[in-house]
Amino acid sequence: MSEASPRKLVEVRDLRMYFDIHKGILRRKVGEVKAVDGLSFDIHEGETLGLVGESGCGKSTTGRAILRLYDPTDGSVVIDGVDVAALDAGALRKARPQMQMIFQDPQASLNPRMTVADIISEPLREHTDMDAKARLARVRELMDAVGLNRRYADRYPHEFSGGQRQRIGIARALALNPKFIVCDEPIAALDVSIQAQVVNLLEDLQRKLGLTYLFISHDLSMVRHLATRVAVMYLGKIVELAPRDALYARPRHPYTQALLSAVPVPDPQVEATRRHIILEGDVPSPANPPKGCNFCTRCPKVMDICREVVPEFREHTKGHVTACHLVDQEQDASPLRDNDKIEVQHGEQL
Amino acid sequence: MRDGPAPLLDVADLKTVFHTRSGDVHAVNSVSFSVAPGELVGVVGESGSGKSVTMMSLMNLLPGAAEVVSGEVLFEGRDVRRMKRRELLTLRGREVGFVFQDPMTSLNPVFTVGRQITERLRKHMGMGKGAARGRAAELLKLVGIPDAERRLGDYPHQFSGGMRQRVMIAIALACDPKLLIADEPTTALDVTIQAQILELIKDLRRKLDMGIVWITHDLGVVAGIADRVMVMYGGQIVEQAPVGELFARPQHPYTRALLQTLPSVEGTRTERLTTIEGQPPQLDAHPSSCAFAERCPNAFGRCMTENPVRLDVGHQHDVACWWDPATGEPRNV
Amino acid sequence: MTAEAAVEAVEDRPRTLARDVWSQFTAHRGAMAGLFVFTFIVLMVTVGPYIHTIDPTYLDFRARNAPVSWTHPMGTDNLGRDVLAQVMQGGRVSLLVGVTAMGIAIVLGTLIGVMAGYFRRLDGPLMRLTDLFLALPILPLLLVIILLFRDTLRTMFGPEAGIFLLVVFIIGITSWMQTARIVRGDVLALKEREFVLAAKSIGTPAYRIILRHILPNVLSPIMVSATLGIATAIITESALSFLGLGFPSDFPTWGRLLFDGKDFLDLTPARVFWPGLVLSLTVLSVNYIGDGLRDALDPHIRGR
Amino acid sequence: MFAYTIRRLLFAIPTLLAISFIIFAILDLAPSDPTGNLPLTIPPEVREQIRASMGLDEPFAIRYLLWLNQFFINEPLNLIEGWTGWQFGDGDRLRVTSWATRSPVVDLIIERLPQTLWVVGMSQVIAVIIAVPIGVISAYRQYSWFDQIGTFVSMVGFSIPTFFTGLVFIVVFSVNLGWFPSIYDTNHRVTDWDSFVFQIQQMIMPTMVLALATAAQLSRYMRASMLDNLSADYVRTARAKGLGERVVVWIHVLRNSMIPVVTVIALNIPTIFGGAIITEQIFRVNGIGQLLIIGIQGADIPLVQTLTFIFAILIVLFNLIADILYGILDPRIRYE
Amino acid sequence: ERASDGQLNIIYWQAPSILNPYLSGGTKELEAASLVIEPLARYDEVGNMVPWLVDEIPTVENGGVSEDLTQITWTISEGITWSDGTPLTAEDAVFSWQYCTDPAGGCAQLSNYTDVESVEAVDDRTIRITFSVPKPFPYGPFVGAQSPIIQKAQFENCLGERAPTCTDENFAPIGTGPFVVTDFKANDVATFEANANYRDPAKPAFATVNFKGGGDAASAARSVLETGEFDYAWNLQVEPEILRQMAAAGQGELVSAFGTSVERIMVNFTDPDPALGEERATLAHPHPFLTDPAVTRALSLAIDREILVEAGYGDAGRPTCNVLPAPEIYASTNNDWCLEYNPEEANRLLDEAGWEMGSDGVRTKDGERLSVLFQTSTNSVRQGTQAFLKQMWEQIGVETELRNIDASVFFGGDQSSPDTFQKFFADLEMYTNNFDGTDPERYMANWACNEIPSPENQWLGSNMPRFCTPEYDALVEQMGETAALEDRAALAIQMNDMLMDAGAIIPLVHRGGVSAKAASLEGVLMNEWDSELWNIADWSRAE
Ligand SMILES: Nc1ncnc2c1ncn2[C@@H]1O[C@H](COP(=O)(O)OP(=O)(O)OP(=O)(O)O)[C@@H](O)[C@H]1O
Ligand SMILES: Nc1ncnc2c1ncn2[C@@H]1O[C@H](COP(=O)(O)OP(=O)(O)OP(=O)(O)O)[C@@H](O)[C@H]1O
Ligand SMILES: [Mg+2]
Ligand SMILES: [Mg+2]
Repeated sequence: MSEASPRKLVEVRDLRMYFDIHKGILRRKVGEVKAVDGLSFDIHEGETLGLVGESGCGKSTTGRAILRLYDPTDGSVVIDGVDVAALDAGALRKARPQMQMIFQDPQASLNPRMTVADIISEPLREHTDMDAKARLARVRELMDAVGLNRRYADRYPHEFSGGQRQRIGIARALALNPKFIVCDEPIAALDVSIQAQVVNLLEDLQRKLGLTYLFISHDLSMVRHLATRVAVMYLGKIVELAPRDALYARPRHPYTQALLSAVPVPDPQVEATRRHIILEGDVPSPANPPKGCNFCTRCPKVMDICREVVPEFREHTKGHVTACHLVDQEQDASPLRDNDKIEVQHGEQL
Repeated sequence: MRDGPAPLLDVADLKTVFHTRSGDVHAVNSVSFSVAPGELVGVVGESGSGKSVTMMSLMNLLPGAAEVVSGEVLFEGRDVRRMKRRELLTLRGREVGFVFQDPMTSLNPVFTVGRQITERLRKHMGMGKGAARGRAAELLKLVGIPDAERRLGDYPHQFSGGMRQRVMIAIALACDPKLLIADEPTTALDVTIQAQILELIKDLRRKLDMGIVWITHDLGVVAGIADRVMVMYGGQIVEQAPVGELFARPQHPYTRALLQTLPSVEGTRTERLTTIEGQPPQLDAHPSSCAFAERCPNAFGRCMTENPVRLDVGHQHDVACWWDPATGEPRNV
Repeated sequence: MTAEAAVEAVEDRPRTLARDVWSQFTAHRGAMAGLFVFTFIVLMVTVGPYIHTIDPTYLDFRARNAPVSWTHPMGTDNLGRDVLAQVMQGGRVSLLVGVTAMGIAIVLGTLIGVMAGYFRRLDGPLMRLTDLFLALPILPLLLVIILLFRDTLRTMFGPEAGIFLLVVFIIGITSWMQTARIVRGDVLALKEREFVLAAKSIGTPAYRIILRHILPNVLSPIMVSATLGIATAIITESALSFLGLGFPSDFPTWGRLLFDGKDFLDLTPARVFWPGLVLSLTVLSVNYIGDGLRDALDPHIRGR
Repeated sequence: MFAYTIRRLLFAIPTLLAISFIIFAILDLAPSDPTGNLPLTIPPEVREQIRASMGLDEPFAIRYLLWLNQFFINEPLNLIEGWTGWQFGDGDRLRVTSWATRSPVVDLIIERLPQTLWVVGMSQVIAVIIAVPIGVISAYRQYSWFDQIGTFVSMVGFSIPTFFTGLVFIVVFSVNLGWFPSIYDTNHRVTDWDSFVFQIQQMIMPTMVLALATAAQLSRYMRASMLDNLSADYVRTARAKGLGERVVVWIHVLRNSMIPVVTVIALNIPTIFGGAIITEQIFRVNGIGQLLIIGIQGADIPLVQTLTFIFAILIVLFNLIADILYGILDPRIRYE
Repeated sequence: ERASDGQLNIIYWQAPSILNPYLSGGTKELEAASLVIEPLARYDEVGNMVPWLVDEIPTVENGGVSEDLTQITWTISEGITWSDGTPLTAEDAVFSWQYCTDPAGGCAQLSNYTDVESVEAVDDRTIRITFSVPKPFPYGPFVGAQSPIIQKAQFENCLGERAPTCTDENFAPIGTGPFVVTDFKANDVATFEANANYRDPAKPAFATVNFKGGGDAASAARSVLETGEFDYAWNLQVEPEILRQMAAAGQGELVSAFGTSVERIMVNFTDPDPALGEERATLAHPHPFLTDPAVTRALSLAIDREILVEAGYGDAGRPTCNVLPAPEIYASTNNDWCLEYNPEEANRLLDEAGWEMGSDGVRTKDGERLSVLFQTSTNSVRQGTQAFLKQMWEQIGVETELRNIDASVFFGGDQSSPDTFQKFFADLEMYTNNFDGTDPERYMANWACNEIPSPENQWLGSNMPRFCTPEYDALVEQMGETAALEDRAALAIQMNDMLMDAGAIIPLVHRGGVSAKAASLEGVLMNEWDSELWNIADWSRAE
């Protein structure tokens, strides 16, 4: 997989996004919500990077910070050679067409008082000097592309079903021919029967237009279906990042393992025999993360060191990165054997 | 098909209508089913198929605009719809537990969790203040909330979503109900928390021998915990079978399509997901045709003119469809 | 969701938001009655004087305190002025005051509310300003302002226009705060909605986000404030008249008529009854219209 | 919560200072004059002398600072002395003095507070007593005839100015029926049953006029708030627990619905003082509202300044109370 | 018999703010205080001076007034005591004078002591007042409600600057009158009880007085005439038909009396054009047309005064053509032409004077339009009158713009306000004025040249029309030297006529006071020359 070494379209380095907490009489800053706490990863051109994790672990914040919808506290985000984290307002605006976003809630992400045509043509109005006719033509084109009936161009969002609304959102994101799209849980709010339509559409578009996705989701089965590589987040940090099959077949971080085992499988026979790893307790607050490894409060395999030292992010096998003391120890005990094999397998599969 | 123990709950021909400004919505159309003691029945179906409304119709918990227009609900042989107010209150309070869809809003934000649990105990178990508190703490412990004694004094917003859902379960279990109706209790939760709760329910069910109705649209969850599954579509139960049977031999085209759309974390990965095209049915009139006919790949003339009745296909399995997947031809009934 | 999809399935003709709102509005019985009454009153005060042509300021001494009759359908006052003519004349002023003052209040309130809600930096100062205005006791200040500027305005715009501007300005400037608060609250929530984020991700500049995305969506609370605003402005004007401020006494407004007529309750009840009735009816109908608008503009209700 | 309260209090100080300055400045610019109401037979020189004796010849800034000192330091000290009997300094402080009565403004206000508080307070209580059930039942039976009539009546109540209702009340109940006195006796003391009955009689009309106007508004809020809450999920939970309708509505829903309404009530109270001005005038309740009117009419600037400022303090205070009440009633805010 | 008739309820819709008449010039305060503190002599209901705390009125004839008219000597009756039991002495009178004339005290009644050089206590009961100039009418100090005697013992520490700080004293003065203050709430209510030490053991008949204030005139009238809650209501400036209707209820009746009040229109002889800036409304610029007597006479003729009275005053008003309508001997009859409403004559006069009717119904002459700005204070009767006048003048081609100004501003005399009646930045203005007591000397001096308000004298002055002729000034002077009543009357009439002829003032209505009393209340003698409550000691309840 690494041989082909496709171009890195997005490089995220040590991205941090802290939200201040103000309290007390003078509203002084008393702490920070470390929503995203030092992420580094790359996204290659044409691939789909899945980002999974529990609610509140910072997935959306990551997506937004990458697109500079939030001003990151620290770190750099280089998209197509431009560090968007450092751009000024004017330059940022020029860079916007490159990168777009699809949102979680198709209802909330569409202005209820604008027609479909208005919504889809808004980016065109902002960034091109097309006239009304040209815009309408483009809108029609886009509607065809996402499988919306052209006749619906002057209807309002509330007149559509969830899946159709999400298509509107996708059409809007595609309007300026972006290279990179952040999909922030684009299917979470949809019914199962509609999810598949949207996922298929996203796949088709990627194939046709050569898009690059950051696909945020907590639905591990969809991510497995869609992503090339998968990053698992826990409390503001990536705990594991690996090519898809490697991750699903051989999760290394205890959290990833627990997560995968917790996903119910729609097959009673499998379910009857499957071993679930049940985690105790709840996710700690990102305002007050535990000392050491973030996962140490719930980890079934917790060790003393975990409560003290923050595990490092280490690439044990090519492309499979983990931040876990346990993995480190195993690795040290049996250096690189099994993993080589796995890697080879993956290389073949991809 | 009802050869087990005498049913705990028996519902026949239930119809519920919403009277709205833009006309009536027939949310539940002739639903019949039963639940045996100690049985866990899973209910699946897409959003808007009438799962919640059906369950709320049972104990008359519908919002003002809704009306149960016909049907019979028997709880241990007693007719719920003809009950006196008082009797109905006792039934709701003592014998049936409800867990609702949204844990974030289902608890009253201005009362402590303790009060919301003890309220029920005191009214329906005749407990004193102290006894009720003790039992409440016990319940919280049971559903796995640490430091239960202290947390009784906390308000709902001080709990996370998963914990709130567990509180809801604690409330539902407070009076050792014979029947627990859980309406998508885990949909809003993360998988790891969902796993915790599923584990808890399996556990409790063994301990308390309750009948449980578990609504979800996650077939994975159903596969994991249910004994029997009902599939709802367009306000009707279109298929009903023991869990293994259903997954092994789905009969209704909707069920089949549903099973095919799902990707999975295990097993082989499909290249392309199957989809169900078309729109969910409109419920503005009582159905005169099969609700799924418009989206059904196998639909034929009869589907458009006659609403299918539920047919027993053996193995305690029944389905409402004119078409037989085994033969690939219409059934001849 | 299903309901909306259903709608789509049935109707293929494209519908506009305005038509939607209107059809919802027409379904509201109270609002329609309100609209009808309000239209009637507006017609009465605008077209009425061309039908009932007695000069409202004409003093007919022989006909003073006249009872209701064909020539004086609402009787006359103690100086022999025709009450109907005065009610119509007064209605013009009262309605104009209501609408204009409301206009000022709404524009100011929306502007400040949007600014405070959208720009975090302005939020603090603008909200403090709002608090300050809320904490100002209006009545004495009204008095003083009227006393201070009456003469200047009178010489600039003439006696009636001057005092009109003043009254309207004062009512407007002292009643924008509620709107500002509501709008700010809504904008704060809207700002976090994903469609605003979507617009940002497109690169839409702030002012266009406000114009295109924020404003249309705070329209419904604004409309409701507006209808309430008309009602309160009319009542405030009448209270000003009660305290001897406001318009000159030979310049009828409904409040003024009520105030002047109140002592004649026993003698010529028609003199109080009719202005009181139209005043109340106007406020009432405007309130009902507001109610209907709220329902009609509320997507939650409309969606169902 | 505590920090929040303190913070709000701290914020109130600059606001109040700004207001005090605005009020002082505007009133100072006012062209009205304390001698304006004296008979014309009093010659101008005498008027000049009277003005001088009122300290009107000092420059603006001095008068403002003097007033600040008197209002914020001297008067509070006096009040404390009066209540506790302690003595600060020689007790001979310059006080804010009314021009018309030549007596300390604060004493005048304190003298009048009882009747205002009684009438305004009672009207609020009655308004709540009327509005809450109407609002609750209207919402519970939305679109029923009760709701429709309730809506109509409250809108009518909302749209008739109080000066008009007051007058109609007097004509009907005092003049024609002779049930209640049209003039409030501020000297009346309740000593026995009969005097208590009289007190009730004389309070009924002003209180009702105010209460009706307030209730009209409150019941609308109450209804809206109840409607919001009646469709909330926790109501269904409560019903599912087997609780009776009465408990569900009057305990679970009402408690939640009261949260916004209580703050509306609190925010309303200062405006009621304003609205009471007209009512006080009509029924001669002669409370602080009437004092203000007299002050304005008589151009008694120190009185008006102090009163308006006290109104401002009340508004700020009740805003604060509203916010704190909100916090107390709503645990989500309490544990901020 | 004293204190046998229970409680007397009086309502003054303008509430008294203080009970020390020296610190407030308002009628309401004077009258409320008149229950408690008294002057040496009073005016009765027809304007005659009656001895009150003395046995007789000092005159030149009985030697009480010196021949050169510079000294007057009063002798207090025997056995008059304050309500606290101490005797009233001449020292108290001396103190009252000192109190009021202290420059730092801001005494409102200072003008009653004009030209007083000294007040001495000759002995315990004898007071001698010395004037710096001869006083043909020496009854200013200690006569009438305006200058009563206050107790030295009580007010000793309240002189000058300290006057306003004596709240207790100002709210409850000790007096010699029939009642004693028991409680006083400023601007609200005062209660009194019968004075146990009152000189007439049989009086007052009422044990207590409840003196309530607040509200408006109409409702005050209602409380006496319709609901019977009160026994006496003061100053009922209400439309006459309302009063008449209320009186029909039978609970009470109206009482009225005429004094010297005249509702009049002041005519501005100077140009109020704002374009003139600083010199606006000063003698530097005569008015473009109001100085023409034909115009003012036409304006006067075009007024139907009967209608004004009927609409606004009823029994409490009568048409008048004099600015000095009373007492009887001072009233001129030379101007009665104006009583007749005669628009034809008015039109004729204007035509003759060259004012031609324009197409818009307004007369013009040499480009000057007969268009007037007419201001008055805010008050419904005045606004009604204004409206009538506007309409009446329309008939003769005069265009009128009406303006009303809040009374406290209009009469406030604030330097910075352009709206005061003294600045008179209008063409016409209307208000009521009168004079205290029965002697018009000071009143008529109002229209002397030196009384013209102007920027130089900070607009202080009472000659609103800016009327100025040497002849008039000479008459003013002459009156100051004339003692005989008949001669004084002739002079006054002459001055009155002079003003009328010049058209400086257009008198409208001779206004009386109207009060209402309960049917059961006896002994009320309505008095416009002194306090209305002057004889309250004689009031009683009918059986
Ligand atoms: N504007 C903000 N101010 C303060 N805290 C914030 C803000 N936005 C997000 N957070 C916090 O940052 C953390 C991460 O939030 P984020 O929305 O990125 O989570 P997520 O993984 O997308 O969750 P979900 O699956 O629920 O969408 C959360 O704890 C959230 O409370
Ligand atoms: N208050 C209401 N007014 C009108 N129609 C309603 C109302 N509540 C529900 N419905 C309609 O009743 C039908 C069934 O709704 P129900 O809530 O039972 O669906 P569900 O199967 O529980 O869906 P979900 O999985 O989304 O919870 C839907 O078509 C819905 O539109
Ligand atoms: Mg998210
Ligand atoms: Mg549901």
